[in-house]
Amino acid sequence: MRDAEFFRDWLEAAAAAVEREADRLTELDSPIGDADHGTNLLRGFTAVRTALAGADPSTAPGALLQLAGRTLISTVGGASGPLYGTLLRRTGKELGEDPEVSDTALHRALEAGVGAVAQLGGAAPGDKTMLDALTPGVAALGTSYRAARDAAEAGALATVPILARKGRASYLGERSIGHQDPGATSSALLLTALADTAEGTS
Amino acid sequence: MRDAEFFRDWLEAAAAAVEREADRLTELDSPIGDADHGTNLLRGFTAVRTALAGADPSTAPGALLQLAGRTLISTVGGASGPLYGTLLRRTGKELGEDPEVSDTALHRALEAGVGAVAQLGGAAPGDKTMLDALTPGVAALGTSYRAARDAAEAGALATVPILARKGRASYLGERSIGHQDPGATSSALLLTALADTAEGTS
Amino acid sequence: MLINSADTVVADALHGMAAAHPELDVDVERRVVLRRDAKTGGRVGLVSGGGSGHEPLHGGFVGYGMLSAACPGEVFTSPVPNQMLHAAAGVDSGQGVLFIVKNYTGDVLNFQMAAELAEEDGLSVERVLVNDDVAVTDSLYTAGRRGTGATLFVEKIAGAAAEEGAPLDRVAALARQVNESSRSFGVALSACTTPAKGSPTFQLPEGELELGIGIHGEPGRERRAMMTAREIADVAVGAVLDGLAETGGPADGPVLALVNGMGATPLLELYGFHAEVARILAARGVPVARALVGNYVTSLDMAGCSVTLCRADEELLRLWDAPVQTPALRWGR
Amino acid sequence: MLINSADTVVADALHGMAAAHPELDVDVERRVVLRRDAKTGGRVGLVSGGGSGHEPLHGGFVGYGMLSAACPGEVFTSPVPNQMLHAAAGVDSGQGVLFIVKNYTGDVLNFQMAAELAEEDGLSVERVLVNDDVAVTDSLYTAGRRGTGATLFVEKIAGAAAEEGAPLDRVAALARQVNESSRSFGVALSACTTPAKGSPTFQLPEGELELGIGIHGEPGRERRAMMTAREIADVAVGAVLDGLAETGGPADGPVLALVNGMGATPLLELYGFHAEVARILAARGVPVARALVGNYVTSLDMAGCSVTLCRADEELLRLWDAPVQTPALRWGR
Ligand SMILES: Nc1ncnc2c1ncn2[C@@H]1O[C@H](COP(=O)(O)OP(=O)(O)O)[C@@H](O)[C@H]1O
Ligand SMILES: Nc1ncnc2c1ncn2[C@@H]1O[C@H](COP(=O)(O)OP(=O)(O)O)[C@@H](O)[C@H]1O
Ligand SMILES: [Mg+2]
Ligand SMILES: [Mg+2]
Ligand SMILES: [Mg+2]
Ligand SMILES: [Mg+2]
Repeated sequence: MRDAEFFRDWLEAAAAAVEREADRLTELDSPIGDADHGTNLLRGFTAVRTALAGADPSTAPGALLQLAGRTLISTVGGASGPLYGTLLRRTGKELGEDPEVSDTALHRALEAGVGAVAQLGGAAPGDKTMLDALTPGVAALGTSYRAARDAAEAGALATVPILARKGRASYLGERSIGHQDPGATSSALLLTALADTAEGTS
Repeated sequence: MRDAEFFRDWLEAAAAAVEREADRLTELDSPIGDADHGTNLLRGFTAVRTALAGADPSTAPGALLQLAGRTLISTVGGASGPLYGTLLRRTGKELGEDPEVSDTALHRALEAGVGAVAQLGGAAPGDKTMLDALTPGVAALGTSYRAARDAAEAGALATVPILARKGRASYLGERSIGHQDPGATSSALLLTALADTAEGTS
Repeated sequence: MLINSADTVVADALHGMAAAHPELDVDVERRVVLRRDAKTGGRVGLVSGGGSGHEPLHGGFVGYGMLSAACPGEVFTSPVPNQMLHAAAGVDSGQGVLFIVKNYTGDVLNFQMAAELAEEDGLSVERVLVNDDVAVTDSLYTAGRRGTGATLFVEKIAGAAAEEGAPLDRVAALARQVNESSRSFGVALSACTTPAKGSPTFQLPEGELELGIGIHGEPGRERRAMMTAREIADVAVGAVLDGLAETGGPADGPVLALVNGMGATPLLELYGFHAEVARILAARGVPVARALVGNYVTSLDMAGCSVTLCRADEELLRLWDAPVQTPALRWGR
Repeated sequence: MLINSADTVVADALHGMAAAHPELDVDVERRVVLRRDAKTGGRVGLVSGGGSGHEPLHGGFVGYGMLSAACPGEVFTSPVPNQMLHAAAGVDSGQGVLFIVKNYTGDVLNFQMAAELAEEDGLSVERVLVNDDVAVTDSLYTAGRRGTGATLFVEKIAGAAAEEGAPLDRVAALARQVNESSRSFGVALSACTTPAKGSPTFQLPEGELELGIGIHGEPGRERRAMMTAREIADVAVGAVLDGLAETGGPADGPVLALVNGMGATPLLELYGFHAEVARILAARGVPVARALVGNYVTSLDMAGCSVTLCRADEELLRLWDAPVQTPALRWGR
């Protein structure tokens, strides 16, 4: 079972990964975007850290994720703000108010979260978006956390040859080919943080 | 004695020199000016060529120089337009209506022309302007055309270490030191054209 | 860059707007620029916004006869829903609020969330999407045409209608009409540099240009060897007219023309470019009813320009000519 | 560059102005931009001009309440006397003509020749020199302070007086008062590129800036490592206030403030810079009566800015606020 501490650790690991990789994410967002993805997420996860620090220690996993999601929505902006915000909010809602949740419940909840992202953004895997890492990554949670991390990372890498159909990169048409999607890359960071946290504590 | 043909040849040689050296004059006008001296004179002397071609073949030396001067005034603009225009107009006026003029008369007329430039622009030799080539160059006409050319060229080179006190270069204060004045350089071209024309025909 | 730090550019600019425009209510904390009289007019409220870096869009268009409020996001990053909520609450006088949204995923999603929340708060909210950029094909395979220069036309004309007291559905319908009657095409002669990245967003060698660019520093659809102003105008106006042709409507009807600088192209060059645009339109038999030349929908320090044409009937022309008093667009009062 | 050729930039831009501004009489051949009603008003005629590349100065300031005519020279090259003569003849309605001349050797000499010729033609001509740039010491050892941002204040305020029907000597006296009450200081973050030269007029490495620059692409008095907006504002406002102190007048009187972009600096940054200027002036106890932020007296595609302050009494403020209707400055009608 995963308690609130686990979710705090995951979000902290995600924030640390974003901080470490922010410049790279912005760099990836330059040739096929508007060079702000790293700055956007850094601003958002910095605010998430503050929000979590201020949250009551008894806050349940679901509420923590919803708080993080709301914080992303109100600080990130851009496309990734509402999308990641929705991912965490919806996942949190699915988790309900239980003080501890099972890995299976988390897997189901994340599937609902990813579904909400797909619905909100209207994208599907293969469109060269964060879904290309999120969808296979969360699906592989059925196997293991490690498998989820590997699938997400593979999904991010696999965006390179794709012609973008959603987001800013789609404006470039053929010229979007050959570049890794920044959002898929950050999604892989989030699932890697989850897997690392799970492995470190299980 | 120098007839109208001589003056046409001189102005043509000057125009050819300006055409050849325009980029260099603009280049000299970059670090201590506004990067237009070559373009300015090229525009002016191209117009002078056209004006001379259209002038009655019987036009006397004095009238030719006045025509050239008026043409420079009405096509060059900037500081050099009125100054070179005045130089030629005043020199032309001094020459009067004689169909042929002596070297002495030309020397005197040019001295008056240079005086008019000094009066109009308020500059004196040593201020890092065209006068640094014109004044010694025209003075040396008392010796020979070759001496005039050498003195004008030496005068232009000698502007390098001078701190400018007139024209745009004066805005730079100490930073004007170390650069050759574009106007002094074009003045040396004009006197070189005169000397070459005189040597070629005498 | 003339900045204190990348983190503070937007707040610093809002402080400057507050100082320069006492007639506006600039809420630096909440990042909203409002008309001081937004709530007292009994008018439909017009709210727009988007990433910063496109100035004077949108904050420079707040005032009499145009926007009621603008929400500036971080540079090239759409604002967050809280900003639009605050703006909506600040301008609603019971007549409802129109959100004018440029068609970018981020702007669309954030304004959508804000609209949902505002409606939960009991406000009537309509949204209009601006998507005029013909460089992007509007298909299932893209995020759709981008919103660029037509935003100015939409904000001006909808603003004039709101000022006259038109109801929300009419203001929204006019805004949609303007958008559907407008098309744009942009060209970059250099990339731009965002404060956060600190280096050009893409590499464009001297002697080359990008055709079909957006306003966020993204590269265009195609790179070409440098062209003359005349050649560029041929491509841009041709693309815009082709795009307009697809919308139906009379091919020889009068247009509003915006020749817009991306930020670093001298006005001297923009006017020269406009001469070519006017020449081509004359040759094509398209009368230019009104022309606007200048830097209005910019992309930081990008060199380049865009052309926007809007087919304008009598009513749109009348509303275009109506008085406007904002920092960046002002006439008639 | 967005041009057809270096030779045609000025003519091309005038064609574009003619197309964009039917309310102006743009004589492309003679290179003069005139108010259509210049001769019918019975007003003093206001003529200015100078090298091109500073747009909207001067052509963008022709119209009701400001200039009667503008004479654009080649890029960074003062116009020739024929242009001013034609302008003077075109605007004189018997009340005389004021030449507003920025203090550069070329402008001074060409306007001087034109004035002499116009007077030979029987016109009354007055000249006022604008020399507000404190970066240049006004001594026998220089060509004197340059004319920069204050030109806008002089043209606006003299224009308002002329529009009201003030006689030539009064208009000229006001113009001189504005000039004497104004000082400016400029900073470059990049050099500019003239069409004829095609490469930057000087080399400014990334991470350095030039203090005390003019508006013709010339380097400044001093090169420094990059500074923050706040530090730059400290230097610029300090220099301007020191310069104003030398002119006498109350140190705490109200000022008109112009925070002017050199062409390529985004408006976002200019507003942020203005915040710093306003902060410093507040700290120094100098009330800013009116502020204008934007690209008004530019240097092609140079990045950077200048600050101009003008100590304004009640009368100058009234004339500043008077209606103006030109392509680049417009309010009150
Ligand atoms: N419709 C969409 N569905 C899912 N993900 C999207 C969509 N549009 C964009 N994204 C993701 O968002 C990322 C860009 O985020 P960011 O740079 O922060 O926002 P913006 O594009 O507004 O600048 C893209 O790399 C992509 O992965
Ligand atoms: N007051 C002056 N007296 C004499 N020559 C001058 C004066 N001012 C400038 N010059 C000359 O003019 C030259 C510059 O000419 P040009 O570049 O064509 O004009 P501008 O300075 O107006 O751009 C300078 O190099 C200098 O030799
Ligand atoms: Mg982005
Ligand atoms: Mg020069
Ligand atoms: Mg963005
Ligand atoms: Mg010049």
